[in-house]
Amino acid sequence: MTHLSVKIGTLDLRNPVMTASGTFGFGVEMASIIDLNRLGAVVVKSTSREMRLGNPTPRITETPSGLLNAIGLQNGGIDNYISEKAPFLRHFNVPIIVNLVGYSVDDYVYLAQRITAAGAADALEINISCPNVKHGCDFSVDPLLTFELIDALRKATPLPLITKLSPNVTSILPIARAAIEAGTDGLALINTLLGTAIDARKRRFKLANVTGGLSGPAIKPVALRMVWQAHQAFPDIPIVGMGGITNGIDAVEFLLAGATAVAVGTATFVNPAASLGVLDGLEAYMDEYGIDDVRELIGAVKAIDD
Amino acid sequence: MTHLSVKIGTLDLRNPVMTASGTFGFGVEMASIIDLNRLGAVVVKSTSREMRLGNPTPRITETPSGLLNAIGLQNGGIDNYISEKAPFLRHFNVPIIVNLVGYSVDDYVYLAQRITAAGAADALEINISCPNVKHGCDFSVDPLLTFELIDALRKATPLPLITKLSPNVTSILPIARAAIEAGTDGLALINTLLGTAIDARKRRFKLANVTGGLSGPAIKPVALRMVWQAHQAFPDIPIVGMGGITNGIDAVEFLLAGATAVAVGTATFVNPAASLGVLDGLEAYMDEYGIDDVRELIGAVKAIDD
Amino acid sequence: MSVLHIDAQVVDNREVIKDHRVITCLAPDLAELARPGHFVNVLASEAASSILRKPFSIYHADPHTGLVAMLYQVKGPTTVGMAHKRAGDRIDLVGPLGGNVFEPDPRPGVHHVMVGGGYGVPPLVFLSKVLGQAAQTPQITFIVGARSKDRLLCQDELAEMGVNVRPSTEDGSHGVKGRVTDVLSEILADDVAVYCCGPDAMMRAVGAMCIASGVDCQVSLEAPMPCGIGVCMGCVVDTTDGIRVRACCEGPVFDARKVVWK
Amino acid sequence: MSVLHIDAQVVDNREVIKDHRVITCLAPDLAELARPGHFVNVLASEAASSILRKPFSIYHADPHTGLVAMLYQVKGPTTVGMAHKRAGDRIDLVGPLGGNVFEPDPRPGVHHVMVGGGYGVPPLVFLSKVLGQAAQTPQITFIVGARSKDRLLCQDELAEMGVNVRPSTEDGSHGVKGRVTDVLSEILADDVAVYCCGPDAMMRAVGAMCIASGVDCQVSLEAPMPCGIGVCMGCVVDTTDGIRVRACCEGPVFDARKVVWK
Ligand SMILES: Cc1cc2nc3c(=O)[nH]c(=O)nc-3n(C[C@H](O)[C@H](O)[C@H](O)COP(=O)(O)OP(=O)(O)OC[C@H]3O[C@@H](n4cnc5c(N)ncnc54)[C@H](O)[C@@H]3O)c2cc1C
Ligand SMILES: Cc1cc2nc3c(=O)[nH]c(=O)nc-3n(C[C@H](O)[C@H](O)[C@H](O)COP(=O)(O)OP(=O)(O)OC[C@H]3O[C@@H](n4cnc5c(N)ncnc54)[C@H](O)[C@@H]3O)c2cc1C
Ligand SMILES: Cc1cc2nc3c(=O)[nH]c(=O)nc-3n(C[C@H](O)[C@H](O)[C@H](O)COP(=O)(O)O)c2cc1C
Ligand SMILES: Cc1cc2nc3c(=O)[nH]c(=O)nc-3n(C[C@H](O)[C@H](O)[C@H](O)COP(=O)(O)O)c2cc1C
Ligand code: FES
Ligand code: FES
Repeated sequence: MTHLSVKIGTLDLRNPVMTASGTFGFGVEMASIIDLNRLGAVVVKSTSREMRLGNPTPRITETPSGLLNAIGLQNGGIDNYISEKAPFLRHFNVPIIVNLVGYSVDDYVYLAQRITAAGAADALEINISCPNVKHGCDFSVDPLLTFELIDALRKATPLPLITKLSPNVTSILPIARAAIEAGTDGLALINTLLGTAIDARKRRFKLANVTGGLSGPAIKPVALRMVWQAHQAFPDIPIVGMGGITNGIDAVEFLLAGATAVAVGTATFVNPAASLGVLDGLEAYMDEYGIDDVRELIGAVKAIDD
Repeated sequence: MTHLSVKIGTLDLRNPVMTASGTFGFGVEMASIIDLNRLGAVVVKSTSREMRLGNPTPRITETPSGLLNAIGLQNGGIDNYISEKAPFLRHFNVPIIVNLVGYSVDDYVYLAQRITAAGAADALEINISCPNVKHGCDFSVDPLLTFELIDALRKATPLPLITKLSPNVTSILPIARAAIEAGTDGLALINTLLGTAIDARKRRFKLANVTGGLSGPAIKPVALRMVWQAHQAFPDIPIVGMGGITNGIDAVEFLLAGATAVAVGTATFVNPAASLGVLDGLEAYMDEYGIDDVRELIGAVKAIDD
Repeated sequence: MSVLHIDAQVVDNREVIKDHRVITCLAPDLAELARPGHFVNVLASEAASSILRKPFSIYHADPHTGLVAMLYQVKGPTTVGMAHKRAGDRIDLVGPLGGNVFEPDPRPGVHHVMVGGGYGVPPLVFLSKVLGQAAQTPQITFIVGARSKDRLLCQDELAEMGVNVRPSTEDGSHGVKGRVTDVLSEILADDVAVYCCGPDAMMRAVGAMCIASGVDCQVSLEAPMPCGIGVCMGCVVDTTDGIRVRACCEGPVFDARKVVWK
Repeated sequence: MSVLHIDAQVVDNREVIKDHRVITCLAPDLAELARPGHFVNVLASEAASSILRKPFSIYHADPHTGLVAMLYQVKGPTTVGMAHKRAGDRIDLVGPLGGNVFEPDPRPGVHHVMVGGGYGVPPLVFLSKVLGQAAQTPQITFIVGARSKDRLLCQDELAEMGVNVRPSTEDGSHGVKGRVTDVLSEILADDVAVYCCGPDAMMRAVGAMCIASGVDCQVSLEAPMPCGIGVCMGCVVDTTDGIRVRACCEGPVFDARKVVWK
């Protein structure tokens, strides 16, 4: 029997394939399209203290092999999540990871406490890295702030914490180290690369927000590099790798680079069942190469002349 | 008559389209394929003090809409450049920009002095940003080192200096500011994004060097964003924009974002005459929209609701 | 919601007017589910650098033959890819999409007025067809606008369907010289229900005219539809309730009164 | 160097053995310039996410008809794209590429021995054809290796050309059971000149055997060819001179003695 399960802190995943925050809504629409119970975990859209309308439109545009988005964290707020989304999701037998976003340490702690008290998630993903909101990056570029935030959260909740880092930094290692020292159970990387697009004919930006976050296959090389760097530096910390994962082979690449789990984002827009396709592809790969335990793949990439 | 010429410091370009270092060799092979005299400038492969063999192979691999390279600055060294390449290039009526790379301030100063003495270039591009060589990034992530380097070069040569920045930083602005304060005449951005690629079947990295630099259309959104950021912060400093430019419309986008000139890199591999195609496309755009002077486009992008 | 991901076989693909083509494919389950106002999200090709699907209204859907057709304007990567398809090729569709489609006004004897321009015409043709299948054949007027005669879509087909076609062209080369609103203004009355799909400016003008006359008007909005299934929040439109709703799920068809135009 | 960028018209495209096809296109200028060992760089499609051109040896080039053909193995984005082309479609080529191509050994009466495997066979077929056009018909032996009979390429064509075909298959299903080197070892002699193209391991073994026997051997190396025109330094190979040279410009054909195998 193929062993697919992995652990992030105390969180058990039946397989390493989860969804990427912001690309799966709150699971409600997806539940009628795919079997949520087959996923390793469902990661929901970033949730904030108050309801947010997000950025003005247009807030999405295409780029070569990529997608620029400036959604700006539109969500119904924590009350709505706890009263409406969580009860729905709890009908399924799949771990729920809530992605939290706030303006201050207080906001995050408040959100974590609410979720914990309500039993409305099995783990928390701490989004310190959204490029599409003002001050969305203060934490993600500053190791001291990151430490302070994760430390406060660590004290506020027993839920496993996964800190989601920004790729828009000179090095992710100082931020990763700060999160680890403060007690994060895992790292999620990468969030989107900051970019923009211009309509030459109109001589205007294509996004109302001017800049947006780049996702999709275009960023896969950068994401793989960062996962590998983080895994080299911190081999014991579980990493949720993401950035352009479209099929099982992409997932294997992230595992080889050092990810313990992977998340499927933009690919879900292209193929609503992409996350399950990734899982099927991973299993097919393991079958083909006679790999019994998915954990054998983690960090197993070798140099070309090794 | 359409006005296409632009200036970078004292360097006059008959039009804003140049070649990107490392994608045009030393112009020798290209001279039999396209008319070099039509270009704004020819930027040659990075040149170092000693001959370099570069990295082992494979040193190139494909990624979605992109190219990862780990050439590692293979070049014949400064003596070879001055004795063989420059005399050939001087047969043409096109400004020559030599891209310099070294391990130390001394190396760069030495190279600049040799080039200046030999009259072997019309301007220097200072490559402080190559991701494919050990210590290739020390300068590019450190404003103080950047200042020291450009300051020394400023004193060593009267040639216009264009400092080529790395995109692999939290913010390019401190580095750009340091270069400007030290007297650079222009900025070139961006160099390649650091990435990697893994062969899932072989469970090995695809590049012998493990990591490489990502170029091509995939990185255009990031490049445009950085050009725009730099132009917003330093509206008076000419910027050579590059990253995925394939056609005239792409070039217009970079000009609108704030570039004074553009460079065509990876596209030359796909279409040997890509640089001239970009120029033709830029002219066609100006005709279509009745723009008489290319300088009207520089930084002219507007917000969507402006 | 029941969303299908279909690898359909193309059975026909032909130009109807300059740069506009109709692609017909075999997709029985989709043909069964499709209602006027529904759309499908088409993938250019797995290997294309343009990765997003693009939305196309369903133009014809016949549960008996299992055929589904879309009428598309060839302009970018997806539609160029569609134009290259030949009979026998496959086309990758997700659909039917749209949480709110055209709702025929249920009042007996109501006069249904379609107002369409460009690729806004096909979903209204589909609607007219469905309405025409009612036991009591209803009164349908179809106002089609275009720049000139050669840009008018679906003329022959509408004539055959027995609807009252009222073309308008900006250059006067056919029908009324002017805009669709010039025709609509003559028709608006209490017993009218308007269904509109076309360029934003047209829908805005038609909507405003209907609101002013107290006539119900349903508009099918165009927005980028990265996912089409409600999970990306890329397609939102502002409504007069002060909220931002998803055009793919709460639309694409909206009551004109609810729309905040940009 | 005279490099053409050609939008050629496909005139034929057919399978020859499983997963291997021959595409023929009209490219008179290229047909004029092409020599055995030259290759062309093919673009999958402008809209593809795989942006690099891929190199394919010229298999046939006829200056009289203007036709040029490549034999390709369908495996990735470019070759899948090539396989979809039909007569009348266009194919985007850059070529002829290669700064050093096969040099026929000029010694009179020399015995030319081709050793090819897989898609290494086509450039040697081209070479055999060119050699066969000499006034004095030379002696040509063509050793083709494959896993099994159904993988042997160009058999009928070579037979027709009157060359001495010596197939070898690993499973013994046709010709000698074994490898090309098993056949070559019987033939090697002072009056032999070897031209080899195929998988790395084959070229390495053939090269070593020739060097040991003091026989000249030209090998056509495979390397990624991002630009094909000498400007990217992505295709370099190490030589026994201790330098790194470009396979596209200083090759793709090298004297086996110069090659440092990895
Ligand atoms: C509900 C709804 C229904 C619709 N129904 C219809 C209909 O019935 N018929 C119809 O014709 N249209 C319809 N449309 C409109 C249609 O979806 C758009 O016109 C669609 O964008 C066309 O797709 P395209 O790829 O052909 O062109 P475009 O989307 O216009 O292509 C240009 C876009 O692709 C990007 N792009 C270009 N080249 C590349 C590249 N190489 N890599 C990456 N990106 C690239 C550009 O940046 C630009 O964003 C409908 C829209 C909606 C919302
Ligand atoms: C001098 C020379 C002559 C040759 N002659 C011949 C010949 O005559 N016949 C022949 O068959 N071959 C020949 N070859 C080999 C041929 O060039 C290669 O097999 C070539 O790589 C095939 O291209 P492909 O795109 O079909 O497949 P591949 O290049 O094998 O495709 C896989 C590659 O594409 C990448 N890739 C896959 N999907 C995507 C995507 N969606 N976006 C981006 N990247 C992607 C993968 O990462 C991988 O790098 C020759 C090679 C050389 C050097
Ligand atoms: C439309 C969209 C919305 C997103 N929203 C969020 C979000 O709310 N919170 C978050 O942490 N990441 C968000 N992301 C980032 C993704 O979770 C993921 O990190 C990124 O897209 C890279 O993965 P991908 O290439 O597979 O999409 C969003 C991405 C997209 C495309
Ligand atoms: C194969 C290759 C080699 C390169 N070599 C150099 C180099 O020697 N020096 C340098 O400053 N930049 C080098 N670059 C970076 C380019 O000059 C350019 O900054 C980058 O490729 C982005 O532009 P593009 O997307 O148009 O290629 C190289 C890029 C490629 C693809
Ligand atoms: S298109 Fe994604 S939510 Fe509507
Ligand atoms: S393929 Fe670019 S130098 Fe040879």
